[in-house]
Amino acid sequence: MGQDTPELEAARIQSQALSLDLLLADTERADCGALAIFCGTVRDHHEGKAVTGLEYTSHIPLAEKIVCDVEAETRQKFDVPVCRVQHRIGRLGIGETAIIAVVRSAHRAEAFAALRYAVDATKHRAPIWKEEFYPDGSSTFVEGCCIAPEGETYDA
Amino acid sequence: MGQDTPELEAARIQSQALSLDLLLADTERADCGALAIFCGTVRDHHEGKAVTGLEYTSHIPLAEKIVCDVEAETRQKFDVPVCRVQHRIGRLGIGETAIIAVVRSAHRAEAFAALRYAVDATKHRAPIWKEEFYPDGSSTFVEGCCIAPEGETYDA
Amino acid sequence: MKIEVQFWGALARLAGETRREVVVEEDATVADLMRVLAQDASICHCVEQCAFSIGTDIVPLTHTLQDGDQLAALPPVSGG
Amino acid sequence: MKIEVQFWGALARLAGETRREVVVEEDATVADLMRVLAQDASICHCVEQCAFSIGTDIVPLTHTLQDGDQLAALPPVSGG
Repeated sequence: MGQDTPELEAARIQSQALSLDLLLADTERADCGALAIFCGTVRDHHEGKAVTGLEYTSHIPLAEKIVCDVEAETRQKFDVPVCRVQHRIGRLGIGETAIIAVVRSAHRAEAFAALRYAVDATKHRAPIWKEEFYPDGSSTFVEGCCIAPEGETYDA
Repeated sequence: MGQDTPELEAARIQSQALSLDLLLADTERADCGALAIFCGTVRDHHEGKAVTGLEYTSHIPLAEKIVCDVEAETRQKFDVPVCRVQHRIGRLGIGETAIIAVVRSAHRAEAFAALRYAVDATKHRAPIWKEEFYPDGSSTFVEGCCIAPEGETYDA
Repeated sequence: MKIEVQFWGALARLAGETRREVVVEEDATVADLMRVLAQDASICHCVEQCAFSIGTDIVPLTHTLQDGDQLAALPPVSGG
Repeated sequence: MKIEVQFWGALARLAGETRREVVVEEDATVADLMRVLAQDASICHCVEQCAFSIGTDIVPLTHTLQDGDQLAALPPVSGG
């Protein structure tokens, strides 16, 4: 598991509901005392406006590659044996899980740091777009981070 | 939920197996887009020695009070609506969960910071003691953090 | 040369389509393609913030295109 | 005065018991109790690192004891 056989693992970008239980079962390790998890769920408001749901779209092959890159970077940078990120696409209701990240390591300090890095890097780099839906039926794409090699992040 | 009715919530110090699913169900909030979780599990080694299991003992009434204090401090300090910590006591095998901490907040940055604070503070302040068991049948209490008001932490 | 550009995210909404065939000069680069796309005022601002990929590789603005290339125009991302 | 002290964690193992009755002078403080306990060489080092609680309150070394008080001696903690 982990870095040894990434090609056999579940998809990083999924249209079905994300399962934390499955991801935990898939990454179990007896040598890791620390497990840090982040779940990003759809909340009922954003910047003061009520939100009824989201739709995520993604350039899936590129997003799969970039999330795999982020996982590998995270494992190397923080020396943690396990880092996995999954992102859901399609239409999501309030409370549904959009992203799960899991880090396992021997000790907790590097687990916390690695988890934060993996989540931030996925959000900033994976080609995934979020459209917010409002009670009046309107919607808008949420402003995001420029991923052009020459570009600058204009909204984190 | 959360800070409103702490007196109705599950015990912070438990001898039964900790359930992440129950704790997540117990803390669900539509206004929180970020969920950060830490689980500390029993690992099969410590400082180069193989470990076969652990036994945690606790001054339960004092530990309950201190963990509640840590939760309240964390909510206030990081302005997060939900922070919960549970610690298991008794004999635990490899891979079993000793501590769970859950933070929910609107955004992820404060969730990460609050989670780390809550776990560190619980480990440094709650009157809980860990005895490690080794393959040869011997055991030892793990060195810890002095909690005397005048004392100093001599091992984090 | 004919280049096919896929539009993603808000760019597809602004363009009113998910792909567009664009004609560029011989030896044009990604920057040249971007300039052609930016002539459409409805997508001009968004195109300037896009990354471009071929297959699963993000390509720099200096990358030279070939006839028939298929590129994805990737506006600022907002996952999570 | 008679004070009952509960031993926790490694302290109980070192002492070979989980509670001990200790006699201290009238108006003795927690610091005085600690000095009496530290006369037992088997627990001396550990006692010096202990916090003391009465009920669910950790009490400072300056706290004045009363006859019959029950204290918990809490060695360095190692939860998690």
